[in-house]
Amino acid sequence: MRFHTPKTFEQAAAIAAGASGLTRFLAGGTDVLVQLRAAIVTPDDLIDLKHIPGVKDIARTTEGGWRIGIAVSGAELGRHAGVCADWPGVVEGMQLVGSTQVQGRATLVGNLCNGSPAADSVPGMMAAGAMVSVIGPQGNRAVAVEDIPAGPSRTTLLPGEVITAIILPPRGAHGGDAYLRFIPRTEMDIAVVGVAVNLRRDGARIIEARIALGAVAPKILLVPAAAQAIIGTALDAVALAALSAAAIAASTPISDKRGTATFRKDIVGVLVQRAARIAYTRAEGASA
Amino acid sequence: MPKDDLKTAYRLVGTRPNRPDGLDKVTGRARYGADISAPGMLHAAVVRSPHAHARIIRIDASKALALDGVKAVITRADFPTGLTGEDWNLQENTLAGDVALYDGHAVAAVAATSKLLAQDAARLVEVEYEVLPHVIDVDAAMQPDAPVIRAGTADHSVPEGMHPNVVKYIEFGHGDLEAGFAEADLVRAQSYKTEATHQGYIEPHACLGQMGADGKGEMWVCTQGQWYIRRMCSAVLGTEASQLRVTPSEIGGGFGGKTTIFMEPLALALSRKAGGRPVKLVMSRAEVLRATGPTASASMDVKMGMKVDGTITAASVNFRMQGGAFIGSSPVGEALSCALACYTVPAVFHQGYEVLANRPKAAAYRAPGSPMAAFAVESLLDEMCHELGLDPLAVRLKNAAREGAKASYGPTYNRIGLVETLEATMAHANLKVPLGPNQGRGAAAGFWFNHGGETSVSLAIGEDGTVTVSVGTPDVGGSRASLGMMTAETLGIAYESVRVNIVETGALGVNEPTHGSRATFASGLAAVEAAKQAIAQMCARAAAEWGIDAEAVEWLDGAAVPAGPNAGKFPPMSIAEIGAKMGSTGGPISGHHEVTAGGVGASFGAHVVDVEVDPETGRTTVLRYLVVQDAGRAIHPAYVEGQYQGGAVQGIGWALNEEYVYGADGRLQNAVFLDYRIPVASDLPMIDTVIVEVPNPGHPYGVRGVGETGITPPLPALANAIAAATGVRLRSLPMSPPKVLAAIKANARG
Amino acid sequence: MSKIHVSTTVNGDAVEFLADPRDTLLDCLRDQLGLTGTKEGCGTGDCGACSVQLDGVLVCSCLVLGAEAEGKTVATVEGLSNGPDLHPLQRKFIEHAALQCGFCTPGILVAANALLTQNPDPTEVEVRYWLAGNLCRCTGYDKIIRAVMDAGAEMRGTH
Amino acid sequence: MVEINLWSGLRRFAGDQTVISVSGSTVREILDALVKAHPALLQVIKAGVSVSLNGQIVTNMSTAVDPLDEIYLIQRIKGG
Repeated sequence: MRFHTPKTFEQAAAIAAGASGLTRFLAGGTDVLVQLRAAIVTPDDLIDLKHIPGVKDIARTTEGGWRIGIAVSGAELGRHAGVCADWPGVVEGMQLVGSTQVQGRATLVGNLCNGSPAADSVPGMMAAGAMVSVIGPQGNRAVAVEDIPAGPSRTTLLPGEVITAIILPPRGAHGGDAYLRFIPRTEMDIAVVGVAVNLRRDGARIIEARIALGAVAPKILLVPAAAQAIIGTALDAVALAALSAAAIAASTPISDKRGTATFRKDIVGVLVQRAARIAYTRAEGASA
Repeated sequence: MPKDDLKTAYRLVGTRPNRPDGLDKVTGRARYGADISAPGMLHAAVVRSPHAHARIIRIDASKALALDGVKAVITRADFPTGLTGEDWNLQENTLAGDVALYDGHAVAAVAATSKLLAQDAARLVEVEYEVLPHVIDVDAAMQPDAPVIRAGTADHSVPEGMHPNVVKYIEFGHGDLEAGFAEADLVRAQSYKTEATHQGYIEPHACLGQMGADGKGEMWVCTQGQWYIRRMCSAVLGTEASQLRVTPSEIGGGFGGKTTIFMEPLALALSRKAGGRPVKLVMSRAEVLRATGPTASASMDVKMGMKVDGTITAASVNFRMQGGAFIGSSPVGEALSCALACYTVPAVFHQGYEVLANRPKAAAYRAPGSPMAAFAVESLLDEMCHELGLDPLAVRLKNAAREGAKASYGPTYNRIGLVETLEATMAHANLKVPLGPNQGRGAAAGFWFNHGGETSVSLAIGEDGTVTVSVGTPDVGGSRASLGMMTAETLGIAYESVRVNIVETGALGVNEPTHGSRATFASGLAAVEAAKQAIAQMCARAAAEWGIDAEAVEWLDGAAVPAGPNAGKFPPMSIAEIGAKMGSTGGPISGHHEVTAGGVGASFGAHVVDVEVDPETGRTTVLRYLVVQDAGRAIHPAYVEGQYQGGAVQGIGWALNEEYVYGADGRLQNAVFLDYRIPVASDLPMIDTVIVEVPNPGHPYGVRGVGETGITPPLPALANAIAAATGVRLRSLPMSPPKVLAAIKANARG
Repeated sequence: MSKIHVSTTVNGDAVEFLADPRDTLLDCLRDQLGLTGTKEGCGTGDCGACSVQLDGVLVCSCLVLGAEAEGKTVATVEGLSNGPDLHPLQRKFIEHAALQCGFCTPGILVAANALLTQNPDPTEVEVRYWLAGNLCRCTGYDKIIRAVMDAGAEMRGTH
Repeated sequence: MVEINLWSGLRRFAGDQTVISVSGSTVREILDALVKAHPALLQVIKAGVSVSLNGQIVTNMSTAVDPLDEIYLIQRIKGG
């Protein structure tokens, strides 16, 4: 295994593009090292991205959103008042990844690129409409977060491509988001089900919504039908029931060591209502 | 109030001094199994079967041996043949012979100059398998069509006509069962299941072994019992026990799982093959979960008869347990013996079967067998109390076993403290806390025998009157403190003047491990006797110097003094004075005590838990938890509380989320702490404790073992609390959210 | 495979070692530097026994490559006391009997120290969640939580 | 004579009895007498049993027994 510490994303992409064997990028390393230790994935080239200037930065975009560096840890994200105020659902998703120790290292991009259908930070990003900036042999491109996962442990990124930042859109007025997951313990588990809801209100009425579900399909799903179930409503009982039904209908979970398919469907129907209520309340409080 | 005639006013016993090994353990200096290295050391890695059951056709290590730095590869061919009984089981479990019997079963081992190289080399060892049909579930393993794991394993006890996987049958009881059930106003029968769980000690098994061609060897190892390691390794390797010197490291938890061997002979065999270079072998967490000794899984039937006043008239139990692919590894006998031990029941009948399955060889786990039995019996008892409208704790008290009563397993009880324990439980403030919606309270009682066992302790007076105590029971949770306190109490000296050392196998006679809750009990009893021997010698030295009879000298507050006015008038001769001149008064002064300790006192406990269950997700939150248990006498109450709290939380884990999850392929699915879910700090409230003291007349300070009983009541207490909170009764562990939610939904459908 | 030369600072001392690219910081601390106070319980970041601070950030050293420590500062349990003077957490752990086997103790002390540094007056719930990644199998956590709370109180000077 | 109480699963090795009267003054002697009377019990004793004497497990085979003592053979117990 070769260990690289490029100083620019261009160098990183070039190393990756030129590599003949297995390549992994190292940001937080909390997944890469586990796989390395267990000999599940032993890369030929490991490319540490943390020496690239700016990867730890969080900055306002000109549009009023946030540009989050690829090495920003969960703990650092959680300490950033601006992002926490705008996108609490994104932050709470990220902060549920692992322990305090893991929070010191784990990153949004790493969680996304690990390709887990149960990744806690990804539903929140999808629901928020986050984009990633990608650099690669074919140049730069911007990709929606929902277009990155390709299935368990797989992404749509091309060989030699590397994500350079996550872009959260402007929060805008009267919006709120929330992420909830179900685990058997209070901490330290992988989500059995994860649900993110992002919505915007006009008075009591929901006028926009994006809903993403984790761990109920081979990849994390954006579910427009669930969003449609609450758009135009005041999140009354009928809307919540429709929301629950839409989320359950969109779910095609498996039974595994973490839960049965039946249980996951039950839980997604419960959590999506709870998350929607939180997002709805947050949107009421959000003025700007 | 004192419950017996034993002295109750002590200077040290019952206080809470700092433990002597505390400084080493908070500074990182304490050395555990993997913390030591030796010059010329090699590192080992183990090749393990990925199949639950497979014939080993061929092992080709040529690619591994071709790597630069690989020094030895061993297979079963490197071990002696002809072993029988448990020795054969141990050898077979250390390294598979013709057939790999479970996922993770070791088939070969490699020694190399670095850890990474050894791991790389292990991956290059090619093993060709013929996969055989496997069976995991205990009930399935008894079915006529179940694959036969090893024909001819069954012992004399198994009746004709049973499946060859049934290897032991046990039956006992007393009284007229049918008459007892006929006399009852309510008779209920139910079936229960528990999944295998792991002790979950945080320190993986680790050892550093060295052995030459002459069969002389040394081993540094994390273990509960260095003599067990010595005997078992020697048996497996065909060497002589006394030629192997085993030094116990500090131990990072054991709970019964480190009372036996798993990979230790591999380090010695690799060393022998590599020309005597020391070999370090450290398990990964996945290896610990796949290939050490989890507990048995159980399938159990219970039938009980009760009168409307709560009197239990009769009870019968039928348990099936698998403890892996080896006979004698399940605790079915213990489970049966504990099942009804809390109660005096005129008619009882117990039946049990041990069954082989393609799982790792079960080891002891804290009160082996008792938690499963308690889950079944205490659940049914609770259910029947509610059906009859009775207070479950009052019913337990009404039927409680007490001194002079016939135990469910046969003999008559001596002084025991279940009644006092239940009374203290019923009086506790936790029981008066009002509960809210979706909340429920559950109680249960539990029992463990405790154990004495082979014990050898040596004590020596130092030149300055300080004292060294050498014991053979590794300190898993503060026993250096309790042993030092009892020694100092007996000698009348300061606690700080005693140093307790856990010593290697060459330094004492044979000791059983720290198991069966015996370290403070048995090593303590022996340390007190050794101290008394030393006191007798010191009195004799003083008598000689004073020119009076030794009988005319007594020991008081750390000094020899004349016994009464007729003995003569001499100032007290302190232990320091005696020690300072012992070279010129007859030589070194020491005391020894060697015994297979009897006088064991059983420990009973009762737990009460309050839970809240989320009716939409099935998740259980523990709100409040109370442990009440008879300690006999708490030498160091803080470490007694620690045993109660730790046992309770292991039981909570077992009850709610811990389980071995196997795939259809027979492979363990959750061999990582991420998915083998032991309780984390945020899952729990404080664990309230009450130490009941009904002194054990069989111990000089009244000690009963306290380590094990605490894991038995949580399983049924949680089930009873969940039933109270939800109205649904879970009869299968763990009571994980999917199971609880499914039960709630099924109940709602009616 | 060629090794990587790493210069770093551990508990205030400048140190150098050669790391295989696959070696974790935990491996390097224990095997190269002889700092065996940091323990390995799982190797997957699930138990916290290997907790250290890396440039002041609490991490699992099993999830950090040795090579990543280049130019950084590492603080382990061995650096917690000031010479013979124990850190209040260390003293409170002994006084409260907050350890039984002691294997998880170094990681918990390091993690608790990181907590009290950033939050000198944590609630019980905050302590429990902060330490959720530090598994202890002996104590049931009760005495650990009390010891951390008590150490915090002493460090705040409230008793 | 001393009465030894067997567990009922041993009945078929002991002439359909669970209480056997034997003579002897130590644990060793009464176990020897038991096996002499019912040779099929040898395999059981060899496989390992615990002897309860007046409610206490005894391991010293030379322990004295008295006709009034309560003696039970019970399952061997191991701890964790």
